Amino acid sequence: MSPRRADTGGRIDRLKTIRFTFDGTAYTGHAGDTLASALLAKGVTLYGRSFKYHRPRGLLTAGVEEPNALVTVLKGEVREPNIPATMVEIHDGLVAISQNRFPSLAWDINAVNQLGGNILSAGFYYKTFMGPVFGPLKGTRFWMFCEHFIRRAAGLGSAGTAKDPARYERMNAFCDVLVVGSGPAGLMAARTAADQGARVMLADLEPLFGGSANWSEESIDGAPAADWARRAVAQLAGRDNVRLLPRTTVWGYYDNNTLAALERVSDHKDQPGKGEPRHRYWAIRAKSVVLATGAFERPLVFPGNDRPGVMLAHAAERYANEFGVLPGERIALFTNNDSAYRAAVALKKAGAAVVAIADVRPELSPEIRKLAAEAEAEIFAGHAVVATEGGKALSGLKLQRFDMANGALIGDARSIHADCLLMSGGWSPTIHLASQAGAKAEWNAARQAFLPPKPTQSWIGAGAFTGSFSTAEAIAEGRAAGLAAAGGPSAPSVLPVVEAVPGDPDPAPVFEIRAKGKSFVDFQHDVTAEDVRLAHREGFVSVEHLKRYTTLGMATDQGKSSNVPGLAIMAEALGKPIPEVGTTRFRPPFAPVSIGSLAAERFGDLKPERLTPMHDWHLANSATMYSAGLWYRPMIYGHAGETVEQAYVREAKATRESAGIVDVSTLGKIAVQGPDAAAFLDRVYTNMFSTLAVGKARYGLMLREDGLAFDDGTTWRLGEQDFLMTTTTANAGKVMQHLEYFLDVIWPELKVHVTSVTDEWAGAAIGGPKARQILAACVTGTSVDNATLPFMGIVRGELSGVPVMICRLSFSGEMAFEVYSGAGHGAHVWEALVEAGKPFGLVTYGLEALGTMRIEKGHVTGAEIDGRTTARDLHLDWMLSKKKPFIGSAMMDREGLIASDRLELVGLIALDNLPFNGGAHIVEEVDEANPHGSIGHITACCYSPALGRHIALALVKGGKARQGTRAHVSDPLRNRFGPVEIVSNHFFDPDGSRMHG
Amino acid sequence: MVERQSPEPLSPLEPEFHVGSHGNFEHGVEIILTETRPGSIVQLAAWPGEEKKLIAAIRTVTGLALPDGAGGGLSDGVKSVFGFAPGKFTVADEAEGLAAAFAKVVTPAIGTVTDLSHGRIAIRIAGPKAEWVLAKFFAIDFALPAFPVGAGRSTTHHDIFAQIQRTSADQFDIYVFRSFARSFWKALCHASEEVGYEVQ
Amino acid sequence: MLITCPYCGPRDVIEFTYQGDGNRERPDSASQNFEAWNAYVYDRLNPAGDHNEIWQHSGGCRAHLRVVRNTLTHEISSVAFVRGDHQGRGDHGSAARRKAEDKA
Amino acid sequence: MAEYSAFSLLANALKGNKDWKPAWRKPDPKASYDVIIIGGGGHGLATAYYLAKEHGITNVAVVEKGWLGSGNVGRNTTAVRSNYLLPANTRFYEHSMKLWENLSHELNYNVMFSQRGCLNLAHTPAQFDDYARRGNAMRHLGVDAELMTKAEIKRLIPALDVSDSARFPVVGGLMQRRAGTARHDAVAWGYARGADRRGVDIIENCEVTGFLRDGDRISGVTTSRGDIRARKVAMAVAGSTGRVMQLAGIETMPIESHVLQAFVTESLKPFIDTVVTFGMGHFYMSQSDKGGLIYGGDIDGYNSYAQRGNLPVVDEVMSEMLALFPGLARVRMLRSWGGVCDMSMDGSPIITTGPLPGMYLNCGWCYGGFKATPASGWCFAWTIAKDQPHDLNAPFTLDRFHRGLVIDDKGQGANPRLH
Repeated sequence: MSPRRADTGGRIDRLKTIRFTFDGTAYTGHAGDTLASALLAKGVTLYGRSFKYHRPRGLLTAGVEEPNALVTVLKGEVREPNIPATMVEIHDGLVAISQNRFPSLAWDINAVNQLGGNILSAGFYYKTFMGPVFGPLKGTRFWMFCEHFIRRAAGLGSAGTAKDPARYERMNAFCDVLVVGSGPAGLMAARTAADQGARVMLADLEPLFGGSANWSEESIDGAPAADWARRAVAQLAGRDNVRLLPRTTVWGYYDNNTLAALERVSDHKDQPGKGEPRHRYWAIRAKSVVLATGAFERPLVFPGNDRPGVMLAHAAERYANEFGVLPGERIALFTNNDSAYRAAVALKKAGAAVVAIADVRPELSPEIRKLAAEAEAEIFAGHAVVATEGGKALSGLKLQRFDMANGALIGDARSIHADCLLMSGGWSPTIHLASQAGAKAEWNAARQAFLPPKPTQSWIGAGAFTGSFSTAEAIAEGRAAGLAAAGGPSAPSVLPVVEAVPGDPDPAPVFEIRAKGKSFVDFQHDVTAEDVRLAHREGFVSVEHLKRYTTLGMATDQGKSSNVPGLAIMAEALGKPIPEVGTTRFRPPFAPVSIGSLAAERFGDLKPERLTPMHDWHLANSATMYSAGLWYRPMIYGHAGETVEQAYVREAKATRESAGIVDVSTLGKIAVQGPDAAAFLDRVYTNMFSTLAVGKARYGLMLREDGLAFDDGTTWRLGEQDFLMTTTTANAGKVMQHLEYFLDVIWPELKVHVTSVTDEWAGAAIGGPKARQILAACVTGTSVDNATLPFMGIVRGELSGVPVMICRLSFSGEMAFEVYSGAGHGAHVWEALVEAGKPFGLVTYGLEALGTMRIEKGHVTGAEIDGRTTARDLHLDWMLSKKKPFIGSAMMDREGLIASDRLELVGLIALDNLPFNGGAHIVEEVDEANPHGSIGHITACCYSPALGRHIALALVKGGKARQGTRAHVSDPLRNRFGPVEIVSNHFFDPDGSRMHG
Repeated sequence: MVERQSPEPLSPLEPEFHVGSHGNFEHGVEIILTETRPGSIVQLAAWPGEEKKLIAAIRTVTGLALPDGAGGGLSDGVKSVFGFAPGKFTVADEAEGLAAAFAKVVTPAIGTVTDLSHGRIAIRIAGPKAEWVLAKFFAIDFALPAFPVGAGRSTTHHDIFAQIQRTSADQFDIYVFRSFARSFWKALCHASEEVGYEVQ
Repeated sequence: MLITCPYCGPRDVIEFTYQGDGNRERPDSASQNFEAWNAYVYDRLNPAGDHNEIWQHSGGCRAHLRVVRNTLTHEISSVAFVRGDHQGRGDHGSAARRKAEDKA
Repeated sequence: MAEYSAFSLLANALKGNKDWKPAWRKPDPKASYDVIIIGGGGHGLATAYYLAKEHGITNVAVVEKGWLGSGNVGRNTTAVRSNYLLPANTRFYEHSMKLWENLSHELNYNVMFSQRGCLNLAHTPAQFDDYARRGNAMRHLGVDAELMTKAEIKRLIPALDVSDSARFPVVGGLMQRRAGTARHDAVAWGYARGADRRGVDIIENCEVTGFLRDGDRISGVTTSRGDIRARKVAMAVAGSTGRVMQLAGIETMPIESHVLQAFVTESLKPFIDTVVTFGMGHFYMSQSDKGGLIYGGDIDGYNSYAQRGNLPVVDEVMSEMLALFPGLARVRMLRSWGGVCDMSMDGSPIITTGPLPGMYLNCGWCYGGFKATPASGWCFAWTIAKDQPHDLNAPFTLDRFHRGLVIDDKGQGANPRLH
């Protein structure tokens, strides 16, 4: 047994010894220990260094609000920084290290910052480092030079770069009642609601349910409170309408009673189970919520209140009663309220000497004096602690008589020898979730605390959360809340009887003892009482300015203990009551949440992959895949030793010489069905579709309402009332929503249904001089000759036993056909076509060759229909019907959209016969040193095997009028400049004789 | 065996479909995953006011009498039907030819028939932890009172749109777009590892 | 945030696509009133308080909904199909809708 | 009022910091001013500062509903850049950049503008070409831009996943080295102190409740602290533009208010040096001097004045964050907050005279307002002083939407949630 570990008591299992290391030193603890309790049991006093002054710090708390004892937990190369030691459950093999110190925790070179104390006051950064106004360090340079060192000095732990192999999962949950907090109030609420038959979830951030019952040493129904809690939990655990979530922090209260919680599923295990996540993120939609989140004890602000060995009173009580660990042998207390006396008794019982209790109040009740006597402690009523002594551990403190009425210190200081000082500055209800839910807290003068407001969402409070600090009240309120939340009738049964330590819940309104020395308000950010007063002097008096100017409450503990003392000091400086200074609104999360849990199941697989039916074939046949939105498409089918350019040139060339085949399954496909389908398409497209014959297809253009080009594609009329619309791959979803919007919102009278059938059809486009011969060789049930299948005609037939639909249309500019089959047959049809094409020299081609052939033809895609171009800009004005209105027709002629200096589509030919780059600009005169005068840019470029030239499509100011003139490409980013000829965008076969053939 | 007129359609799950037990199965298999591969999946949509006629047509073709209510549905183990949107229904059948059968009875005056037999993949998840695993993906309440047997739901998991029919107390049939099916299947297997699963 | 779809019931906001101000009126397709067109395309009511807006249940039944939602509190006071009352929609759609209307 | 310097800091420290004076006065409103600026955020304060400094107009009041800087200047992700595609935007933001580069000196207040660069990651060759187009557009307007290869990016940001196995592998990026970050609150405080030192009255806790009129002309405002008259009333209330314009009787605007969430992690030792953006979604991140990773993503996507976000965007942003930086799974998100943005119909701002006589309007900043602060104030001051726009803000009119002269950097059309 270590000298500070008691032989009995607490939740730890003394028979199980656990081995771990901290800063490389091996320690042992017991099952049930936190890193904090295990180290404390071994006499460790120094846990961390403060953020700014690098002061040595010990444990302040025993829970989630710990500001000082932050550690990094290592799992191999994976690092978890900034975890409070109070929240780390030890397990065999745990490796933890301290942070923000060099070279070691005990000897930290940056502790020299303490010497600059007054200079490093609040806001000092804003007043200096601006540097000289001339010379080499003018502008931002001097600041950036200083900042380099400041950044290295700042920061707590280090993040890793190694990928975390752990799993993170998300879970959606629905329940009638979510109870947050499992103290006596929460347990009663959960039990009562469950008895009503409600679906209940009970969450607590601690591993052990019970809250204060685990350490208060009160008795409930004649049994120790902890036993009562254990029994209540066991009853709940057996019910199938209850889900218990230990180690679960409910951190966010969002709209419509949606709450977010983080369950630490396997952090406390040596190894997670197979498939078991590390963290589980619960998104809980609760009909009602019971907030039984308890309260945080506040520190007192006095000189030296941050010295290792100074701790919150209830934290010491927890260490003694829950973990069997004494935080010191000679313990002193400093309080402004009755609750600390309970701690004094507990520590005495656990074996410590309680040497003194300093209480700022001059008058103390007889019950309290009795408790002090029980603790065998000397009472110093009307006294305050004015200093602490010691280095990396407390050795003593100084007391002075204190006048509560005016805050004055009177008489001589008196020294007391102690190795641990417990403080209690009253309690702040944990109202964070209620505040997140949208309401402002209300100040209660008696409790000297912000209490929860009236609910703005469906929640009910119970226990210390509401400012009812006694267990009896918690139990009564918990039951009432459980009933109300479950919507049940009031239960007449008898409430459990509580035997509690006496005490008045109201503290004296004392927050700070003003004496010489640094008095800390925000421990983690090193914000002192003087910093708050400096902020006041400089006019940063609103609570938000105070927070931002001093960084009070912005550290990882988010001001859980520092907020109210900070406000109180500002209020005093302003001579105003605390509520007039205000309170900050709490925002999610209540406590820091792992980013892994929030990313949850998408971690490592951000978006699902969309695969065409021929995907596996492409992979097996040397395709290099290209990610297009969520889709994967072949970019090239490379041969050994080929570059990308060699491959696409070969593919395009072969297509134009014999035939090529490309997977077009990703094109958006929408079934447009119903008696008004044709009329609807007339409104949607700029051109006419009602005149399209059944069995024919037509190219269509859509505009947005604002008159700009939106999308294009062919639409096939399969029946009188049955159309198959195709869209670009990228816009498939947008077009679908566009159509649905008009049908549902604008023209509900139209009888038209639209259905996404993108996935229903596999599509293969086969084109080239021999394409028809290939089809003729493998398609049965129909002829594919010119008469049966003219340009834009559609036939149905069979291919290798599979029904197919074939439309003769062309993107490549060749005689080409799109062969559609049921997607389940796509690979089968594809293979049959490839096989049939072999004697004809058919090649498979990818996006690069597809792009090359479309550039040669001057067809537009998303690079040109970029949301800023009009039909006219793209020379598609021939498609704007004058016979009917269509979406966008009313807006397309506005002055800005018909201006003469708009960017218009042109073709470019490189006169220096060097390759172009996408995104290069066009200028009239090249100025390599000082590029300027852009008149447009390249949208797509390639080497054209058909023309034997490097060509590009470009959008150029007044481009149409410039055709036949010369300009220059200007690409300073890639240092490519050179002369070009501006030509029509139709480079190849402009009259379409090849595809009409 | 169901008779097919054309070659067996290929499943997009193929390379990721590993029959056998996986994950934490040593502690018991609590999830069974399979692909049901119906021969037909059809979407039916009625014009406003014509829903009753469409429901009658469904009964004529499948013999299934749709229960009342949004998302209502039922399954006889061979044929399944459920509502997924106002006036819209998904019907699946082990046999092929459902679209043709409906085309005969759903006249243009009643509504439309859209064949999705190739476009949707039907994945079945069964077992005591089916609700637990599905809750990892979809933000809908899978509890039996909220989602009764036979009923259908349209929902999404990020980009993956899904229609889900509960075909028994602990069994759900999930219809997803074919192009997303492999991604979804992989995610479903991954999420089932924790409880142990078997692919059949 | 949850939106109670009249067909699908309460669903997370992640399933919905916002389609904006529901007060806008599209001029008749053949209208030459360019002020009205401009107002329809570009001008929005942007109230601090109850807002009449259009949402699509794009991750569910895909119907468009008219939602009255408070832009200060995000509280939703009513949800209905945009497509009128869907008279005669029979048993499919009405039950859940009635529920939503009762709530509103 | 004392100049700030290392010397004054030391001198005051020796005196126990007892002699520091308020950074700005807290005057009561006068009965009338030459100019009233509604909105004590970054843009309003900068406008007041430049009115005084550049145009000698000092009889100016800035009226602020809450505490100074309580709007978006106090709740953004602090990135400053001028890497736009369209010339009107690039010119304007580059002017802002130049003002930023000298701002700390000019204000005698360290706004900690740190030119640590902004890198846009490209994930497909097509996207790389898009960025090249943008970078070349910048270069042709004299703005710095360079393309970076994957290898260069890996060297610059070792924590970034540039592996080919990533769902969206990095293929390269567009870097603007002069871009960076600034300390957002300091910008508000620095401008406030600068304006105050030139005689501007900054009136906090003063809510505008209506407008005073002289015939058609706006001639002042009614406030929670009484009526205040002015020859000119200028609005810089981005986020609340809809609300305040309704007080002036203008019901509809080409603007929707949307909530944008932002996030910060716990403090970490240096992890990334630059601002970095993800190309296959909407995610951006930088690291503050204090060590917190500051990051954000898309707007929530519906009208809101609530400064309160919802979960879907939280989840999306974190997923994108880990897609780029897999080492951050165990790092923890410390705080989140929401700001209300004026989302305009083309994603670009409005700085103009009118729309009512006597009124001047500055709004529509979407989520790009912070970096614009100096140029916005500078151009708005010019517009107010001269009753006509400067060349730099001449394109940012209110009537450009109706006229088809939109400045749509993203090409999304009149769909505010997509800008």
